[in-house]
Amino acid sequence: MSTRLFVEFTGGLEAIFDNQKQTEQHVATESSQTPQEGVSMRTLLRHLGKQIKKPQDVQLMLAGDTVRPGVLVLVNETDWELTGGIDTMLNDGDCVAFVSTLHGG
Amino acid sequence: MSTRLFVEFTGGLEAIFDNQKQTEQHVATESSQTPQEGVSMRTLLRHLGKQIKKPQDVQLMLAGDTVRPGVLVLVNETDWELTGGIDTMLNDGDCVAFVSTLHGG
Amino acid sequence: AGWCGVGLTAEEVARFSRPCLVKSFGPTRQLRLCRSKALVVGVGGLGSPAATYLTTSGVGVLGLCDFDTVDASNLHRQPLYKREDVGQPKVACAVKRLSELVDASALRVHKSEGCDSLETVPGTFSIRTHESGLTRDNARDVVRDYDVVLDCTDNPRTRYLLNDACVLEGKPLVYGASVGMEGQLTVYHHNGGPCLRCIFPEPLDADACDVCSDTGVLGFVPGLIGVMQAQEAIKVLTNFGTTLSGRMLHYDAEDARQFVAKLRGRRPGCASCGDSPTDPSSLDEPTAGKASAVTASCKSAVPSTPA
Amino acid sequence: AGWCGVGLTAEEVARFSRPCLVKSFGPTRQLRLCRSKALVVGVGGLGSPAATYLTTSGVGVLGLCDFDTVDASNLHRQPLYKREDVGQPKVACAVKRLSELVDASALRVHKSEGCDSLETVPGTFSIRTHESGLTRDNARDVVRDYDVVLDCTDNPRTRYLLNDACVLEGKPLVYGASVGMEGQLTVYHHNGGPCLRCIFPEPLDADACDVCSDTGVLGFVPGLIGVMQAQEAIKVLTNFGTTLSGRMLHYDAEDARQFVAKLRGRRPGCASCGDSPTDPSSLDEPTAGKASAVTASCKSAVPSTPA
Ligand SMILES: [Zn+2]
Ligand SMILES: [Zn+2]
Repeated sequence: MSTRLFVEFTGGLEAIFDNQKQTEQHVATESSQTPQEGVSMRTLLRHLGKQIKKPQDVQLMLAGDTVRPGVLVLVNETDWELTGGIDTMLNDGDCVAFVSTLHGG
Repeated sequence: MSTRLFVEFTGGLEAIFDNQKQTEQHVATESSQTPQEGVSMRTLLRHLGKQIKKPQDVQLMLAGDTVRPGVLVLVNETDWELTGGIDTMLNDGDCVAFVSTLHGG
Repeated sequence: AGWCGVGLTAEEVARFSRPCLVKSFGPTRQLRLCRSKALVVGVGGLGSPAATYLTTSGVGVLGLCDFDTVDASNLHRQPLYKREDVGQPKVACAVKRLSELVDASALRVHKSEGCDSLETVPGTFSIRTHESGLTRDNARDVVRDYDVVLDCTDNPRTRYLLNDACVLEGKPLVYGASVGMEGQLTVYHHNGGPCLRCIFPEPLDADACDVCSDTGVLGFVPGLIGVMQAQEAIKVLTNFGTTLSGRMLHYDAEDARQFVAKLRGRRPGCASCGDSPTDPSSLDEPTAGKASAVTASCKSAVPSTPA
Repeated sequence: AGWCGVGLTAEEVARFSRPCLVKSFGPTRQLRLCRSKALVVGVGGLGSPAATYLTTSGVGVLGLCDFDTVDASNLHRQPLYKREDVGQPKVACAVKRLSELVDASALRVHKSEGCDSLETVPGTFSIRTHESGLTRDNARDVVRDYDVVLDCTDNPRTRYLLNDACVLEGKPLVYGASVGMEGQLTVYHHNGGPCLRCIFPEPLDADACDVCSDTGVLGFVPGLIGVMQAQEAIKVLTNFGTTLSGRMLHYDAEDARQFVAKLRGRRPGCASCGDSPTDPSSLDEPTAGKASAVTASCKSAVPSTPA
């Protein structure tokens, strides 16, 4: 079983993922979860981490088992701090965006 | 039975509806339709027409049994010419927007 | 520095280093922009920022078409004009300001009522003025020499005339409009997409409207839409990104929210771009005389003919 | 004409008739705007259009804070500046241009390094200059006299310093930023909403970033965001509509698409606006000297400390 998610990268993060700004991700449900429960943001981050080809790119988006400071995570256009953070459960069709903060003027 | 729709008015059309730009409409399913079929755009237009309080305002949005020229109708952010026009069937949660064309510069 | 290799002059390299650094844009697209021609019709609330950003971004030839003079009530939304420009022709005042933004030695100003073709010359910036405004008699000639046209006008009749002229001459048209707190933007007649008449077949009769004099506009709304018109024109000229052809952007400043709607395709029965177009001489003549921005921005006009 | 009754001068009525005609804005809000004070920090790609539209829209006192001089590579996105301004201080050049937009007899220019309070005077437009730029020593003094502050700077350290000063002085902060084809906009520390440090607790170490010199920007992107910063500032000043407090707008010019995200609320543990704020003197000092726009616009910097 897998969960289908729309995952978006902005602010330069798309460079890590073959310059694709909007992607569709099929994330395998982990054994401890029933299909109805979907997948967690933690699982999605692990899934995305495996797709980063250059090891030096990992730190541009991830730090430890979460995202690095300066990257805002949105679940269905809502700050993940309001949806449960890394434990947020995602279901088929959900949208996740990784927004890198911009500073240029 | 009724269908719950999000209906938006722009470009001055909101003035006809108590200056509400975003409204929620509960439209009764007509007898000839089963609840699963939802309601048609034709039914929604009739439903909205009844809410226009001043008779002289009707022509700002409607002409005969359809919308007047210069008003673009969007069903879920898509031109209703692509979704079936006045016969488009709407279901619970659908969004309909009436966009009045602007000419100012 | 290596960008001179693609054909940019040394002055252009210094000036446009930042857009050249954007990987997906780069020096090749900047060069293409520097060698292209854009026409701004209507140099008011929309045309001020559109003409400004086209100039600073480096378009090679900029056409300015407007018959109007500067009014005190324009100043709040038309930052091309100084307080002392009130009463003067807009196009002449715009040329004065835009000339200041570029290298004086590279500047060339052309007066033109005709359709003679201008070459873009490396390292130069040409402004061509069309001070009679757009009429049924000159419309096709005015648009003929440009690669893209920006509709920055303020009344339906001129907008339909410009649409028809652009279709006949095969020019993409970047349409912008604003009233009150709201703005709209799309690209017509581009890449097989619809034209204005495909979506709205006939202009409304603005004269039948009695609420127009109640309508105003906040200055930053045409400011925003005008900058975005320059953006879409530059995308058309450089074949960059995804333009708003076949999509209409609607913006409401009151809550800073926009949506982009998917539009119908080109309509085979369209009187302008359809398979059997109507003789354009039977189409509308723009309102004669001075069109008031307020009258022209009528947004709830009663149609002259029923649907 | 009847609008003089609310307190607008005759000149203001002539100039601002169009915004006064917008029913939901009207003469009362226009008057409030004419008697309010806004500070633009950073008069570059964002600050050029922001300062321009604040001026033409009629703000009573406009503060301009920047230590930088005009560079040739600025011109493509900073239309306040003429070609001949290259090498001159930005603030002085901006004053020259903005002065042309208003009635000369109404204009007052103040040089200021301190925090003395300026009254808005009916019928006048005051510009106050802060030509030393923003430093840890002057930041609170610089922002103290204004009703709203616009962050139009180009580097993380100045942005955090400005955020902290605005929190300490109780000022709403309109944050804009742009890189490449993308822009961001929000309102911090307003109506109980979050501040910059509530969302991003610490600045990144831009120096650790090695891809910055590859990054550029297209001129219309800061153009668009800067106009929207003026819009949000005017909404804050006039208590109009729904500001972007608690929401962040992200714009991508490549496909003309934006989204507006709902942000977390004020964070009680925030070092700046939280219940037990940290001593601000321990917070960051902005990068000394001339911050390059390119270096500062680093968008994929490695954090100096792990999360
Ligand atoms: Zn057509
Ligand atoms: Zn905070």
